[in-house]
Amino acid sequence: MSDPTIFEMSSPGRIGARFPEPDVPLAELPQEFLRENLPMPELSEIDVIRHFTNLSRKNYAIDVGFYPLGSCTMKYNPRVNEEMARLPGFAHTHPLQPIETVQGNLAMMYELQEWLKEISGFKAVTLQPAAGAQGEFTGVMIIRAYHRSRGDLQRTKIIIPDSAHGTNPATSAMSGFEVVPVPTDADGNVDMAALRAVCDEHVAGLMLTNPNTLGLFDCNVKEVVDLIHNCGGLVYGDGANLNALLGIVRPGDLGFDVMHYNLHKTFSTPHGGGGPGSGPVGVTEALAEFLPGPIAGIVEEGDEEMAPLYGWVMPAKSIGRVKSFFGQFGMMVRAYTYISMYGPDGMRSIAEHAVLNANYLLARLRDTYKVAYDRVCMHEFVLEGHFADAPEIHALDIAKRLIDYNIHPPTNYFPLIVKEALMIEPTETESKQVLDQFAEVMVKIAEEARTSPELLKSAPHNTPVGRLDEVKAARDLVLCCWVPDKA
Amino acid sequence: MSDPTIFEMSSPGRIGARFPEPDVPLAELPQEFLRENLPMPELSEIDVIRHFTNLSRKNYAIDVGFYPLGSCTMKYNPRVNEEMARLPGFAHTHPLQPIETVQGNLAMMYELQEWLKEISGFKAVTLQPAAGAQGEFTGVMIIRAYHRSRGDLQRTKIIIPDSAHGTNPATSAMSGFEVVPVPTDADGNVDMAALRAVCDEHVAGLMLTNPNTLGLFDCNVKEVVDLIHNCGGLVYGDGANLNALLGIVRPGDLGFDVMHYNLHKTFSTPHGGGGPGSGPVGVTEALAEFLPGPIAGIVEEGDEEMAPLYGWVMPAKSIGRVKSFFGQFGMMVRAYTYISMYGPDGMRSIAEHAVLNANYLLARLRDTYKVAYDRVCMHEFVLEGHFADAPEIHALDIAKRLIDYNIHPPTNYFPLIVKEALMIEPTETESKQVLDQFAEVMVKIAEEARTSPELLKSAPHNTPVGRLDEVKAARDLVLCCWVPDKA
Amino acid sequence: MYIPHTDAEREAMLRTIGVKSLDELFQDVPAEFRFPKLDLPPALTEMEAVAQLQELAGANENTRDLVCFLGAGAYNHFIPAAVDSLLRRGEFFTAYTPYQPEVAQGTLQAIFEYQSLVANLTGMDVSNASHYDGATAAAEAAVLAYHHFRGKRGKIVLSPSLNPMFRATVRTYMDGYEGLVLTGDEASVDPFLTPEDLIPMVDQNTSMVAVQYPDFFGRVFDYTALAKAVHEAGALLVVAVNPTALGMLKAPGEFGADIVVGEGQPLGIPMSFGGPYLGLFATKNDFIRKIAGRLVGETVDAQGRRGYVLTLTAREQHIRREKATSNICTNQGLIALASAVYMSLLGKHGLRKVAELCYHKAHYAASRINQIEGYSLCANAPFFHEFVVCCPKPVSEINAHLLDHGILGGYDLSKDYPELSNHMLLAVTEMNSKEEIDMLCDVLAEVNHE
Amino acid sequence: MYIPHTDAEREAMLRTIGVKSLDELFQDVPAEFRFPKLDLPPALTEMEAVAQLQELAGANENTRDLVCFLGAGAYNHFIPAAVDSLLRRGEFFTAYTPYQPEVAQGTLQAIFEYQSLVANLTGMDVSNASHYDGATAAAEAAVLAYHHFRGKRGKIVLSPSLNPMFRATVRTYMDGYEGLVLTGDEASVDPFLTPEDLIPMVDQNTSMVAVQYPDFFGRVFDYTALAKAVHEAGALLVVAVNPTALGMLKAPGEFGADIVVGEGQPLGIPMSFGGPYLGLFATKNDFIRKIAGRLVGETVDAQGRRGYVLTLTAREQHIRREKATSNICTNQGLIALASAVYMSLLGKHGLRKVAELCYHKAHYAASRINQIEGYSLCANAPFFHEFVVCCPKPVSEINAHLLDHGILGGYDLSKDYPELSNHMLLAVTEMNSKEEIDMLCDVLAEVNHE
Repeated sequence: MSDPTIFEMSSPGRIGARFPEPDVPLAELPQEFLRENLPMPELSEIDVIRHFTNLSRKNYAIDVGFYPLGSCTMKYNPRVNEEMARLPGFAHTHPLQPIETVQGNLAMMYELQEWLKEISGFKAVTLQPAAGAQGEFTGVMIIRAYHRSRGDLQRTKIIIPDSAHGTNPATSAMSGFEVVPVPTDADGNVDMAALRAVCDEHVAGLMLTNPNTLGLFDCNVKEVVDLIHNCGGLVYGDGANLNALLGIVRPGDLGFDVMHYNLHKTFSTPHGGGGPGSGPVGVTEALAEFLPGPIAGIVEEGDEEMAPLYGWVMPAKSIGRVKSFFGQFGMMVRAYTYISMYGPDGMRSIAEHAVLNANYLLARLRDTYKVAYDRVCMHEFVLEGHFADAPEIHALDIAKRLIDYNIHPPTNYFPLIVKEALMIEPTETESKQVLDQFAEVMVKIAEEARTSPELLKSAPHNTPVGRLDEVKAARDLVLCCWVPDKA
Repeated sequence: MSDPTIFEMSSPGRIGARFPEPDVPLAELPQEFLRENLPMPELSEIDVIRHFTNLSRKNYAIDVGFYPLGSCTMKYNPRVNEEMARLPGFAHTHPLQPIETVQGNLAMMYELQEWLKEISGFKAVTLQPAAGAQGEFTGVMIIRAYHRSRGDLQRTKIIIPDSAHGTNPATSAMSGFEVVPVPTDADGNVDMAALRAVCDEHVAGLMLTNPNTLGLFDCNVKEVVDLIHNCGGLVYGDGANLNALLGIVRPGDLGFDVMHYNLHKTFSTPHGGGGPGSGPVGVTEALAEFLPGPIAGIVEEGDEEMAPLYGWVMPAKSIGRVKSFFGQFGMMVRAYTYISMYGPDGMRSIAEHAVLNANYLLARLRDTYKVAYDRVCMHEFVLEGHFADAPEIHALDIAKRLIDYNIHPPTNYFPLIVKEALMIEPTETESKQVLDQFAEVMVKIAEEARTSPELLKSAPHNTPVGRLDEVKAARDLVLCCWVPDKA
Repeated sequence: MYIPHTDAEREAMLRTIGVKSLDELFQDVPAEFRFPKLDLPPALTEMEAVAQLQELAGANENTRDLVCFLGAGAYNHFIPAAVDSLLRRGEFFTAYTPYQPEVAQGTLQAIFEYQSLVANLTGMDVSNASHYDGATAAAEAAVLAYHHFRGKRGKIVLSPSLNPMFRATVRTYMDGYEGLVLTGDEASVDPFLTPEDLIPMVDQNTSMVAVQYPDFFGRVFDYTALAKAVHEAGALLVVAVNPTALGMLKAPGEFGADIVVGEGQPLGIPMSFGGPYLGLFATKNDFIRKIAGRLVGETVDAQGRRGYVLTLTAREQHIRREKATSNICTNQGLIALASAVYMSLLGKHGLRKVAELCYHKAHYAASRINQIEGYSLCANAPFFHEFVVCCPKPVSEINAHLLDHGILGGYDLSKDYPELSNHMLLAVTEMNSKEEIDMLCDVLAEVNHE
Repeated sequence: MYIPHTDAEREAMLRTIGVKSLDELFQDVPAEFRFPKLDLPPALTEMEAVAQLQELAGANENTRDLVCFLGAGAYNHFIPAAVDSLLRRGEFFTAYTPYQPEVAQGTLQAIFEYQSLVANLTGMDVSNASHYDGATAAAEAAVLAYHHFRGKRGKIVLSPSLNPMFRATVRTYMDGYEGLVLTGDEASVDPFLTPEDLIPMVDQNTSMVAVQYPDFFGRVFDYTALAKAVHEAGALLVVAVNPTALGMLKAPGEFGADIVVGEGQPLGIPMSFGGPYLGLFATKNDFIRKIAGRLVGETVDAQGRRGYVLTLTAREQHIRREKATSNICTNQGLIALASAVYMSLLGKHGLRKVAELCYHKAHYAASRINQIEGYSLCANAPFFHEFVVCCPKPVSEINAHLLDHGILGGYDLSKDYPELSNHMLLAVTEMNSKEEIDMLCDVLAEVNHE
């Protein structure tokens, strides 16, 4: 059943939140600047609460059930993190307050930077980027600034394996680079021969997702990094899959030069139905001076008696700002809380159990679904969502049928290099019981694909709406509610 | 679909919330007192969050839609009240703290007492009772104590009209009184002749619900009160229906001697799926010394420079405690916030719109459903849920069919004096749009009762479970989860 | 203000009703009392109300800022954030009592699980859906016992080491029952008596004996002998528990309790200046049909799907009316839910752990205080997380000094037991660090030397 | 720790996989770097973490305790409790981007409504689903303008009274586009120039002109003449708005804006030390297919039921890859929801009311400050709720003094405009009482006399 929109619910003259009358003498209003019409809804508080409560009930979420969306790391979002971000001391500080009045914020950011450095082996971190994609952009701009600062202006190409995330080519392009793809070999690693063939003095860098979007750790990673370094390029690590590496290996140790973190994946800040994310960037010593800023730093060293004074530091050759202020501060509080509750052994345990869960599911599903690259996987793996003996069934049908079993579909049709891809990432916070149930449902659906394919084709069956007409949506564009005032 | 219980979900060895190791030297444990078995569930935080989130999604609530449950005053529960009750200054105070450290709490309680007195015309108020039923008990015990204090020991009867709430007779009985019922006259008022007939020197008091459970204001209220007073009895007012009287008339002005308030009805503290309620009691001057205590009072008067010092006062001839500490403090914060946002005119507006809404619905449904006592009603009214030309349909079927339209059923089969009663209380926070929708559905259901009665008999259709076997529940009593450990 | 009506809507509605004004709807109300002018402060907007409430709350000193060693019936425990996060779900807190089970399975299953958790924690067969608090649960136990013997047993024995507020509430509740004697806690009785000292008070006229575990002074006793004596007299043993202690201590069911009551506040409920709290109430199977308050039972629908309903409602006041033995209807639903979430989160491991932390920290504190000149422990039994200290000065004086150091001192026992002047009841929980305990000791020592 | 595995479960899973230990799963990782020892502090339990975070938060002075007159891009507004109460619903905050519309209609309809609210507030045809913040929205506008002219117009004019952080972010974003010139805000330009002063900079090579409304100094201008000039040159006018001001001021759509961007933080988002905030982005219909970021559109399912989907996804990076003009995927979903709830709650009436309260209070403050010896207003245009004061001393000195009185003073404009030493930018909102404003004036007067 469709809920009316807030505009359809609006009743002229209805008043929701009220405000006090002015306690100051009234000033004359600037008549020539006043708007005549403010076509906004008129609702009471109960209207608003009911409306959005009922909308929320149409959503699937981690809190509702299993959400094995590949590459999205839909792990449990701890409730204490939410409380901490709402502490008045954090939530009600203005970003331009004098540093003396926000030492708690600065100390937290400074420590988080230190921790992110330690976790991934980098020498400097900026917390400013707003999301993973902006972290990528930041990283690529840093690569650009690095070459430029050396007068090395011929480097116009960025190499991107076809197993990388889709943002990588977009990022390189918007940063003014030409994108050079390289294929994946039969084992799911970067095709070394192809890579060698494109390595030359025009290479600014390589963007490597490792583990890649097949969920595989590239066995040649050191060789790949060396190749790029040897031709004068830098290696960018896509940190979206960092969850698999915590305490297992540090990208900085492997020779990566720059990497973004997704606090909203690896460090469990909630995805919020599409953000806010948070995409800090870590770099080597050589790249530190290019980071966007300001960055939290120690501006007066402390001693035994006095805590250090934290303040803002601007890197010498910074690429500039990538957004206002210092980043998604509220997300940093959550990530800080999260990391502090895991500690060093906990970090490793996260990756171990994320990988354990993925391999366990892979083992349970291997006989039922074709596995594109069948080897020990990391935190996720990719199945092929089709069956020779049920040709009309596609990955999409399997995905939609999962909804009938109250399970969120895996990422589908990505990565593009696998036919009818179903990309499954269980994360470490799911229990064996949940995985077992998922495996059983997946096996059952494979059976249904043969015995009652119409069940899959017409799925989902119990949702507020069925499969939606996306063509119509794009053709008869309706991007705003019908507004009574305007009609 | 049935959700597993927390015991069924339990996995031996799984750990949810963790606690630090002791930072003190360990003491020897008292071996002889230690339990061997602690058969409690073993779950992770995600298990718990998902489980209770999914359970909540099986509930109807004010936040989800219209909840016209007669006599329950299911009005909107403002969100700011929830925030205020959670302010650390309130939520984290210990009830036995020295009064100097809790002046905010005491001032709030003192003011709330004053406001409740003003709203209903009483001279003293205790906030201690935990819920309406306990308020009733308190009130009746005060009546008892009053007569006893005068040596008037012959008063063993409490008169209760048959239009009263069901708790009234139970309360009188548990307080050691004999219950004398009086009937309702043809207009829905107390039958005066019958009342006169039972008024004698054995009457301790009368318990009057006004407006009564038919939603009618008793036209003879003054006469009723005078009759009882004249025979030496006291009049107890059931405050459950106070919402209709706010700013309209004060029970104290009408001569009531004692009354309880339901903060969780009239003053919008949330019902919580069955509590906590809060049932303060107001009394006349003559009864003030019998109130349970302690009560918030001024122990040192203030002046222009100094705020008064608030503290605890124990009424001289108190009936004693009815519970630990001072009452449902968190509910008081909510009610205080609520009253402060309405003010004197707002109070009247609440009652006016509650009564407007009820009469509007009555007007819209009068032609479709039989109205037991058809006159201007107060905040609620009672329909008869049956049709001569659809004899198999009962009030229950209409109630269950409403669920299919995403509306909560009215109270049904109460009051007992109306056949197939459907008792409808819309409250003032519902808009005309919501009422119109309800009226249309009610008319439609009346039509369905004739055209497709099976739709009503088999309702509800889209709930997690259908009508449940209550006989089995009472016969094969299962009051606890199956516990693996114990099995 | 949360009234949605616009002027136009109000007019239209009045027209439908057939009246000209709102005033016309109130003709039945005696004219001389109609529309009183209320002397209330003018209405505030949300913004102003928030400011005012923040000011009131800010006028308190709270236990996030103070170091708290105060217990005596309300305890400062850690509450995981997940508890409140679930309570904030509108489907839980804005629902009514689950009278329509098809749209209330959430509340019903949660209460069913609460009942199971309480039954398991206490070692009893069955729990109800909650009472208002520990004191009223104790009172309802007395009512049950009274009716169990059809009013023929006229004596109730209350241990003096049962929480004084519980005893006061029992007295109020039982005041309507003519001829009933409540005894055992007279001023002449030694407050520190042992369970065995109660045995001589039990006779064939006794309906119940009520004790506390750990008792009001924090002491832990084995009630086996008392239970045997009570049962031999045909009476019921009622045990008021601290649920935190049951994380490590034997369940009352193991030593023969017939009814277990208790204050559930330690199970994840904020202290909130004394309420809302939670009345635990669990019994043996024998008493199921005599329990007051709601019960949720498991059953099935026509398709055989498992579901939950309020059951045995024939006991309740809205059906039995004047035959009912209790008038309770609204109970502590949301608070019971909070405790169910808390117990589920902590589980077998966490409940034990918290109990042990309380135990170790309290014992560390007690042993250190016992070494301070002028102070000594004065109840010689094993204790859990509360203990009585004999002080060199009146407790109020010591507490004033502690408060100057940001410490909320213990409970002044002379308020309830006049003979126990200079006796302080201290509570220590997992929230108290060693540093805080050491600070308490330092200040106590200092007070003595002033 | 939120890992649920028990030892037994882990063993069983390893057996199913066919390996003996967890370590065996990591054979592909170069051995010399495998399992580094991480130098992180030991794990805390929730109770300890809460204590630590409370200590950090407590080390800040926050705007609940301080009186705040600081704005300059982040504003202290009242947020009704209903906003956060809805954000706390797990179905909203623990959901992913709505890629599976059948189980994401909640998020999708909410974003659709957000788009509608923003379009109506700004007077534009269409809004996207949000950008990261105002600054990045401004940068995305520059990217759009660049591509709109297929890179053939090499000049972007940025008003010096456009928020300096917005300008800085635009510069970073456009750095990859060779040969592009960003001009208008050079140090040589008068920061207080009027819109008309920008007209001579606009030519046929200009892709866009970006101004702010009210501008960074709080001034309100009519941009009609500028819009006309910009459009005559074939360029686009980009207007960065403060959404609070649009509660009373003419919508940019009315005076010819092609793209409206803005910082949405004032719409019910806590200041939270600068983030997460909300990038408003709305355009005329002409640019729909060039907008970066997500768009939600209305459609139907096979049964004709109305529903919502992400639409025009062919523009997005995961499909266009290197052909995409933006790489944005995650945006500010939950914050956009917060603003939608805020705008719905306040509605037509409340949005206007808040705007007027800000206006009146700011004007009262300005007129009072203007009367204080040594202080004067120094930008002569009408203003909304921010204004520039010329001070008798360096702003940092005055602010230190204000802070001693619990007042968070205005923004020191010399940080961005070296020529504006002793210039303070003050913001006044509905949160500031007359009493607070009077106190500010008293302290300002006092500073001058020291």
